[in-house]
Amino acid sequence: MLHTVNKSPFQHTTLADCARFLRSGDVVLLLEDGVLACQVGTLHVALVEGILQRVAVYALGADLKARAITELIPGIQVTDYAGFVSLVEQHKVHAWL
Amino acid sequence: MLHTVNKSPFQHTTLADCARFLRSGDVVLLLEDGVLACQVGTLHVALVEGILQRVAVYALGADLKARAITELIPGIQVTDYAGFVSLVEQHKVHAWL
Amino acid sequence: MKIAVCIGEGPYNHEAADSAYHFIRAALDRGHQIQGIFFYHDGVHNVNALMEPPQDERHMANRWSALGATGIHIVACVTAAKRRGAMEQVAHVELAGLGQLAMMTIQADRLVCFGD
Amino acid sequence: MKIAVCIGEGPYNHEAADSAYHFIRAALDRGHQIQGIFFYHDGVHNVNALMEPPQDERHMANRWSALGATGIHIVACVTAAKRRGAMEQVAHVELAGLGQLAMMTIQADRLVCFGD
Amino acid sequence: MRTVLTDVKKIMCTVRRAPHGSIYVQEGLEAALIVAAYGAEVSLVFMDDGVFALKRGQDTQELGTKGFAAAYGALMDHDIQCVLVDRHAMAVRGMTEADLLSIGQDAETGELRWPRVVEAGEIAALMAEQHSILSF
Amino acid sequence: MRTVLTDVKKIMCTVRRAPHGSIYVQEGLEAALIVAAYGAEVSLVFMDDGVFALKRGQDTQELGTKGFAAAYGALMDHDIQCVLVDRHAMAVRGMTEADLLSIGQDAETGELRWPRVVEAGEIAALMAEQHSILSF
Repeated sequence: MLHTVNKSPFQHTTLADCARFLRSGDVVLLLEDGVLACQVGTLHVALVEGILQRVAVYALGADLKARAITELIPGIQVTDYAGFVSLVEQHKVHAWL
Repeated sequence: MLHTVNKSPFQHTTLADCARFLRSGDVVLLLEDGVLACQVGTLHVALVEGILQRVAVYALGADLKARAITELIPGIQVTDYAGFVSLVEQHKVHAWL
Repeated sequence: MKIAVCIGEGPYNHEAADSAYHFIRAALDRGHQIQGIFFYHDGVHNVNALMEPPQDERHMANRWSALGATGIHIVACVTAAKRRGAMEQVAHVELAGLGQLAMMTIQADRLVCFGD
Repeated sequence: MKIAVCIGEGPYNHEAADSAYHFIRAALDRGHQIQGIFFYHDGVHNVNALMEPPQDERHMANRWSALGATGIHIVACVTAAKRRGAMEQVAHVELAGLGQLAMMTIQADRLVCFGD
Repeated sequence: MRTVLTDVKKIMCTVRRAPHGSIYVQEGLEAALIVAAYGAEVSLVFMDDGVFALKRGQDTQELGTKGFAAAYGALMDHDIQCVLVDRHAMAVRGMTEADLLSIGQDAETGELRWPRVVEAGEIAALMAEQHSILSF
Repeated sequence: MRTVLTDVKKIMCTVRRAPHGSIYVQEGLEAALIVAAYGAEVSLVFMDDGVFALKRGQDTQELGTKGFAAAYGALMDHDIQCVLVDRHAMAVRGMTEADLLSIGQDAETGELRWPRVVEAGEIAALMAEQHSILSF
């Protein structure tokens, strides 16, 4: 399952909510304001690191650039819209809107 | 200052964010999904009780009824739109949208 | 007291416009003057003349128009409305610039914002 | 692969419609078939023919119309659109019922939802 | 309205937003009913603030809005049997099973039907079996 | 455009949303500039996810959106001197003062101007002095 998360973890619980439903082999894609979770040194690093220990985490590069998020928590993989499509080829999708 | 909060505390940090800016004599009005914070026995009772120790907290009755929130944390005052207007007469307003 | 109201979300999708409407009605009932109502962001959809909600639902645009008919100054932000295609307003609503929001805010005793 | 896309938020106000557009373009570039694009909730504002964004900004409705011109089936939910007054669609976009969302979802290999 | 398909697709609809503050729950239920009418096997899952949509006694009369109680009444007519609610989400929101509203009556026995309270793991496992998932 | 008023009103604009995911920051800045042009004494306060709007190096080219950098350039022209950012909000988001972008140049000295990082208490005290507050 591909889980898409598009909300900031600082004002929404979406990423934490999603984390409760992850299974082995699942993938999380952070996009839009969801990429704010990638930043190092924040309040929610432990949440993100916990997710990284269980599943692969991707973030959309275009959204990272728009928000000037350049120092990413190690292990997060930056991708583009083509990479997003590739993830959709491999997985069914649940959008955590 | 009258602080209006219209977001659920379970998926948004709005109420907690607002709490950092409260001053003596301020008032919090919970409306729309914000009234979900009134429910007893939830994860965020301590947050609400902490706010109640510092300022007066009101909740809109119409929004409580729509959401079937009937068991309220003690100290929260139920009001109506006329009461909302009355609070606006007494205070400047900041909406925590 | 002179009260200005700014509404930043569209009708039906969010409750914000309903809350604003009930608040304004209550303020009028208590004898206050509504300095103006300004629709910004997706709020501009509130006064769209083309909406046709189901017959058993409230008609948001007609509500605003009826308030406007009583002489309350109701403005939708022209820039926000153009961007979003909300270009046909119900009667008694003006399409104008952000200067109207500035004037309302400065002239009113209170500003109350509603939104998502 | 056949991919259906559901978009639940309006243009400009939220990034969701931009994300969906970029995703669809990338899917086409990779040789996939877009089974259909369905606009629901405030998403119906995306294909509003009346929008006039500033000249130096992207024109969301024209983007969707251009995709529709290539033969992609694009539908705005008629019930959601009536409620919100989004009743004038750009070319190559159909106004239809939720059955279209059901059909797209059932017939596609994948459904991807975008929204707020 | 029901179309018979040889290959019945499993479609899940997840409801994560609070009711009444926005229209997503109402329009989401409308969509779920139609998807079922087109022959999909629909499961309806209430998670996070979506669980409030299943709270008994909601009364929107004072708000002047219509609410969506009618949609629940139509679930059984559309053969939507699988209505799940996340146990953890209810617990942190101070909701118990006694707070849940009924989602209609069994067409044959007339018995009241209720949402089934389940763990996150069961929902995640069911997600993995779906053809597609709609988010509301 | 500037209107001289005998009684200058203090108007605060608070920015609490993240940039780019929604248009609130951009349209909020546009509104703040106009309110200042009408002669109000405008303060602009970045709180919560709003602090990301002040991060240096934002580049929306790949998104294909215009961004709002131009609005910052106009702040000084509109005499918006008071641009505050909440220290706690920055800290929990991994932002330091070195991450902040400049909000223009002083018209006389040509020196770069920066947002002022302050505690919640100072913002709350300033809120209490305002004629009105616009939320974006």
